[in-house]
Amino acid sequence: MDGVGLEAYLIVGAILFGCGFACLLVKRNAIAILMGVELLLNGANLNFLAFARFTSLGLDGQVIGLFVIVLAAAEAAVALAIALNFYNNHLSIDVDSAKELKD
Amino acid sequence: MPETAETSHLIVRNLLTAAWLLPLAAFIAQVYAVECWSNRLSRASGLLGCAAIGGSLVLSLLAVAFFPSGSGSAHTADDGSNHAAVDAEHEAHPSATPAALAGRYYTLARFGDSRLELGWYVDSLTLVLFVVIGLIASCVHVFSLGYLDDERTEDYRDEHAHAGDEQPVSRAGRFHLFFAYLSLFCFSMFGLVLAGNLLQVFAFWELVGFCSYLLIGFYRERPSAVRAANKAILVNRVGDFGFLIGLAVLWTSVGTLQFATEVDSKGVTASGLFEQVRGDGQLELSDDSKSVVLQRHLEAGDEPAPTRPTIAYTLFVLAGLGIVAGSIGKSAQFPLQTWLPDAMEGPTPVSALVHSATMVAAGVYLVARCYPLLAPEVLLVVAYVGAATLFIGATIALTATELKQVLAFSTISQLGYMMLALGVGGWGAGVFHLSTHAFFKSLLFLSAGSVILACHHEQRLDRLGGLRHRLPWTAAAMLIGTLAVTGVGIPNPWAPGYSLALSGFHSKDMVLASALAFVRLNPLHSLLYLVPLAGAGITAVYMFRLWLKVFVGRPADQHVFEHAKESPPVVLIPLAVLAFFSVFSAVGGESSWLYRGLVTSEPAFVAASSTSSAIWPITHPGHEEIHAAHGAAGLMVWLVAMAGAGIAIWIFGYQPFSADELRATFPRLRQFLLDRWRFDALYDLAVVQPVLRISRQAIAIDRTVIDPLLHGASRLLVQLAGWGRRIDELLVDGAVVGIGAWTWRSGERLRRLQSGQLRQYVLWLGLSVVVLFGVVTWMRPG
Amino acid sequence: MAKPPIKGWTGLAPGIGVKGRLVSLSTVLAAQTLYDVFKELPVPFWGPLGSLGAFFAAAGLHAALLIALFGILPLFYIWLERKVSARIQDRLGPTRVGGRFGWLQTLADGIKLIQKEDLAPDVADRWLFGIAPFLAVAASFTALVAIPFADGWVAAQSNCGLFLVLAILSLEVIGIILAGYSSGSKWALFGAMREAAQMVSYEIPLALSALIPVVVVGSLDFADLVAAQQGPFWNWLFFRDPFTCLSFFIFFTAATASVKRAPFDLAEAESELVAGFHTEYSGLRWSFFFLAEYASMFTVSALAVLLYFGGWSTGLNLEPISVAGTGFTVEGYLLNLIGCVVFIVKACVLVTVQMWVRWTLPRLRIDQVMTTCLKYLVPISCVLLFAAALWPLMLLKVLNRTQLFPRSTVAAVIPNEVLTPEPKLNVITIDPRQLAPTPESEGPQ
Amino acid sequence: MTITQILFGVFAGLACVSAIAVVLVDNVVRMAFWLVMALGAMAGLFLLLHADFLAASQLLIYAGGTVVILIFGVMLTATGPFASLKSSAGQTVPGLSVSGLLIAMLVSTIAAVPWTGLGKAVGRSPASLDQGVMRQGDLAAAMADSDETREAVMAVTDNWQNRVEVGRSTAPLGLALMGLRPDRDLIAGNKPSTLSPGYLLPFEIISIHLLVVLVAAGYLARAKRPRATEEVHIVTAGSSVTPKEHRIDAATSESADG
Repeated sequence: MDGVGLEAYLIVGAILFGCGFACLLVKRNAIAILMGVELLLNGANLNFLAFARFTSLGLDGQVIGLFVIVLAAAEAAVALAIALNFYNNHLSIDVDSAKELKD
Repeated sequence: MPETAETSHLIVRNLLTAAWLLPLAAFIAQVYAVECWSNRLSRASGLLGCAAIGGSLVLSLLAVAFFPSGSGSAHTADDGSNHAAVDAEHEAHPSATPAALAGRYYTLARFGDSRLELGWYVDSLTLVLFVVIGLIASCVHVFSLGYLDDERTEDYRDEHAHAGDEQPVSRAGRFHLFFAYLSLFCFSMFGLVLAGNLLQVFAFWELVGFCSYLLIGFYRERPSAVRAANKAILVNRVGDFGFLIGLAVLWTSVGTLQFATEVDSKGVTASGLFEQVRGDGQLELSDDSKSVVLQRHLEAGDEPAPTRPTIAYTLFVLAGLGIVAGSIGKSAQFPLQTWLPDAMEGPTPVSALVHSATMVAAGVYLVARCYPLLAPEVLLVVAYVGAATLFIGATIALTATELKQVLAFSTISQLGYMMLALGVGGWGAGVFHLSTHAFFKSLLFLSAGSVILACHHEQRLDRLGGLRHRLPWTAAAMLIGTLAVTGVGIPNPWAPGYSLALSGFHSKDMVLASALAFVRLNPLHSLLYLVPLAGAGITAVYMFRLWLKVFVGRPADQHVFEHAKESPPVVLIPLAVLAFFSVFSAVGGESSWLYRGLVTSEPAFVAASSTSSAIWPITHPGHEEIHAAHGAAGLMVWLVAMAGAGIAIWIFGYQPFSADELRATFPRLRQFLLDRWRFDALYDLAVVQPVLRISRQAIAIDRTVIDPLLHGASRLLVQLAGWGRRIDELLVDGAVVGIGAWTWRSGERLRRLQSGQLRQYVLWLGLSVVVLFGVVTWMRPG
Repeated sequence: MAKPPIKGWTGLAPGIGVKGRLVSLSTVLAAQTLYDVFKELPVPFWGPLGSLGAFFAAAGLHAALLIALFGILPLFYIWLERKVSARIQDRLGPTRVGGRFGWLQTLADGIKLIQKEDLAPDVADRWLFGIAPFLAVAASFTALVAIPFADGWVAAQSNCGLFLVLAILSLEVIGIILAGYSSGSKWALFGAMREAAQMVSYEIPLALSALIPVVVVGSLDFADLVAAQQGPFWNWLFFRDPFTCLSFFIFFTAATASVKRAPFDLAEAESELVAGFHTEYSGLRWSFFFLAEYASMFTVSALAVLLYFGGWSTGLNLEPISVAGTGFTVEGYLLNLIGCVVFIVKACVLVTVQMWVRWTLPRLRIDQVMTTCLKYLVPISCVLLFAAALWPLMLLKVLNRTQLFPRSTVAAVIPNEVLTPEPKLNVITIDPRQLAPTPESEGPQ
Repeated sequence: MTITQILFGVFAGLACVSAIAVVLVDNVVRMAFWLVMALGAMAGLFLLLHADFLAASQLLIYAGGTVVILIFGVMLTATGPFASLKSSAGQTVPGLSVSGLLIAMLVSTIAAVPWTGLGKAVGRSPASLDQGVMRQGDLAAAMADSDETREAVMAVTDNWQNRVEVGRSTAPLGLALMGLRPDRDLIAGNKPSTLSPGYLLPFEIISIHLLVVLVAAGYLARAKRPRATEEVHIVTAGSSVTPKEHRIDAATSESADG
């Protein structure tokens, strides 16, 4: 149509998703992991919008995309609060130090 | 005087109810209040008991005053003013039920039409007994204040009871307890007399029995007292068993135990026992003479049912026999007389009140009360039982060696007279003798008590003697009692009622007259006249023997004699009162107020001579026949009694033979009598030994059969449990433990995966997704 | 070459077919965007790029115009601020450089700053330290892209322009935080944190109060907002009803705070924090922050004008400015030109008010700043929003119309169905211009 | 090569490069910077996808709000200046390889699916879509010619469905959130007897959810000091009271008390 098809957007979304996932795996800082989650959500969100644009999903895709953004904001707020609590208790933001439940 | 019948009715009821309940209140107060608030040295309990029974007496007398004299509620008061026309008066009562007031306090239970009630039944018999019981009980209470004075201590030494080391038992005094028992007994006795139905009678019957048990066993440290109490209660059970059977038969067949016909506020009538059985006076037999037709009361306008309810004649006889069996037990009649002599283990006032005057008379009272329910055959049995009893009791009394024993057998004998009188149709004679006997026998017992008190509980006849110098008042009182029981007097054969004589003469005279009249009508049963006649003589012998041995002659034991001294006034005053009544209560014989009052309660059918029987033809004398025989009978019995008295005075007063010679005269007979006709041995052999043998065998069976069986079963169970345990341990536990251990090991292995590294988990997640995707792709068809 | 027409983002990607015809004046006048004009130029002006060349040329021209504005406005404002502050302090202000009013003073300052050495502390994160001022500048510059200066004269037309501008403005804070953080200085960090907290907080009353005109007009599109205020000046939303009037003050207060102007300039409170987040900066990078600040001042003032003061409308009820779909005329262009000037003048007046406030009121404490926002502005703006929504309903009940003063003049131009709400959407007033696909970006000429 | 392709290239490239940079950079603040870049580029992609309202939302909420909060978090939890936590190679290499495998998996899947067949065939026929598109093209051509054609085209495009198609989705989006589906129910000439369900309920739920979450976040993150009950400062997404200032407040109030 425009010369840019659905696949292109999906691939970008996949790359963002993969990068977000990589953040989860690689980062030790809890806040960095949060950033990875944001990337994950954005990758998924891009897929919603791409399908909204190119398939019959239409307005529904945009509404869901909006909800995802809002929920991501809420998630970020709570997760950050948890991270701060974590920091208060451990004096560290390293998620690898969260091992109390192991033993 | 009350204006209306209903008012007097109510007043009498309330007075008697109060008289009945006063001793109960006293009992409760004595048991709880006195026990809690007073000490053992206090006389409060006794005074309270005296006050209560005195109050009861006064209330009873008031009730007599208010009772519509000589008639039921249907009659006007002018009947009471007639002193002479005894017979005519009775003929004026066509109803089978005597003049009586009845009612109920409340209903205990209701089964369909049948009801169990707490009721009351008052006729002149009730009233007389209330007065007699109240009077005697008052005297006994007062007497007891003196007699049991030594119980008011914290440390009572009982010389007759021994602990293991031959030392006298030392215990706290039981003054208050004695009076509590007495009060309870008085309450029970009043209730028994007042009861409105047979079940209530039975309840109080058992209650007096229980009181008797308590009082016989008052000295419970003494093994003999305990034995006597047990014997009394057990022997009474035999009679009570019969009584219960009788009750059951009546309840089943007649459907009520109520004495009186009852009309409630709606006008509905519930026929009582007497009306149902006797109807218009005589038993109405069915056509085949095999059953008695019951006279149910009919509602106004009701048609008589085509088939009226009946009771089989044999059942009717059985019911009567059951009631009589109860009487035999309670009144110590042949063959259950053996408990009464042993009951003398109780304190002497108890013997005076319970075991001579009142409780043992309850059997006679029951027969008298249930007279309409007794078939002629049953009455015959009663008569023979009475005859046998009076003879056995009199003969044993001849050889009895202890003061109270003599009196006990005398009581048995006199009760036999009463039964005999009832059995031969002399209803009035029986209850008349019951009343007079109550006075003089309690007088005798209290005199004996006075002697015992004076002689420090020495009551063996061969240890006493010559005490009239020491105890003149007691001796006089006892002499009056002896004269009364022997029936001494100056007879007037033409008008026997106006003889110059003591009470015993009049009543025994009546009994003998009834017996003579009966024998005249039924010559087959001549024995029923001869035996009591002989008994009268024997009575005179043993009673004078007793008096002479105690109060005349040389003192057998100088020590006892020296220490004996006249009892205090508190003991002597009751003696005086009772002596007065013993002398004067029956003045006038048939015309005396006592007799005339009593016969107003007599069932109507007794008044006329009647011949009725389904099995044996028996003719009962009416008043006329008895009256006709009165003169002859009185003269005969006077002669016999005088002869007996003379023999006794000759033998024991002038003592022509020594005691050893006397003993050697009829050794076997004497031993037979000393063994009390070997009834105890017989019972021991017939009942006690078999029971013991069966018990031993039961024990043996228990030990040899049942115990091994149980042990074997338990051992088997233990074995089985052992196997079960092994299975449990091997299979079940093994499985459970094995699963647990496997889970543990698996958990330990899986635990290594649980690194706690969140990011590692995410790594596994992603890897799993990729691997799964690869697998799915590889497996994708096409 | 017939390419499929470009749908979509209408500002930057005008969809059009190509026809090789000479460009007549009427064509130029009828064109919606610069792109339309460039595309029609006969010469292979764009060479092998074709229409793509035309696109880049048009976009470049837009950008150049905006950058010029972005550069010139701060120069003017900094001079103006000096003058205003001097007048308020009873001084003369700059008088030496550049003639009579010292109008070259700012330029001289700029030249001085360019010459200065670009310093960075040793402990600084140099990469972020270097990039942070550009972020701030980029944010505040980008916000201008969606601001219309006259009817259709907008670099990027969007139907949620207001929202877009607010969103882009909020990005500026990132640059400031990064600057403060990467400086490695506690003063800078404190300042950055304060600034971040302040900006994020004040965005709430800002957006809430900006929502009130949006609710009244029923559109986020600036064109609609201004069209609703056409006519005599009492059509301006500021005068329209009491709640929009009050909401302007909330909006302006919050806007002042969000561009960290006094009395909310806690981020660079000299008495406490030396110079706040730009303590460690010098030279050109330092001046970038001020460029961004003054550009933002203009942006929020322009927003206020667009929302409350009729945008480019003169308020004199002149011949209504030509609307899309009614034809393009020379007078229309002239009126647009006048409107552009009117718009900038209005914005400058508001900027002057900001300066006036700055030099009049003392600085608040940080807790007072937060209290003002969270305890006063937010609740007040909520209440105003609610009341503004109820106001037309109340008027409808009382006066049987939805506004205090009837819009007699504009009603002649705007088709009837606009004023009478669509039956299915009786809450929202819909402008037909929204329905038309035509209005494209039209840069300032 | 069209403008759209160029713009897509720019935005997609920026997004991907920034996302990869987020993964590779160790410093958290630089990560935040790259995240802003990635999210901003995503906003551009949203614009290209005709979702301008979402693009603005993305900028406002993500780039302007969430990232600021994240940077707050970084600063509140930093143990030293520019501190960074490095993962060991044993963690990095598997992580990156698994992520790479994931991307490869996703991309291969995307490539394997014949998306053209999907098109808009499910909902509306591609023919009608193309028709609409062609009309838009005609529109531009017709503009120069005559007013009548323009009017006709306007009438065609004056329906809500096309508004979504051409990227004016703000008002439809708002209506959908208010419970009305303009793209389905407000098509010209279409008189549906029943209305399609909108998103009013999810909208309300998500509003409540957001409120609850923010209150909870404030509760979780509040400073835990003994005297905290006296002055509860809720740190929400919009709040700017930092714990440091909390401490200052507390210290001053305590000293004032003493």
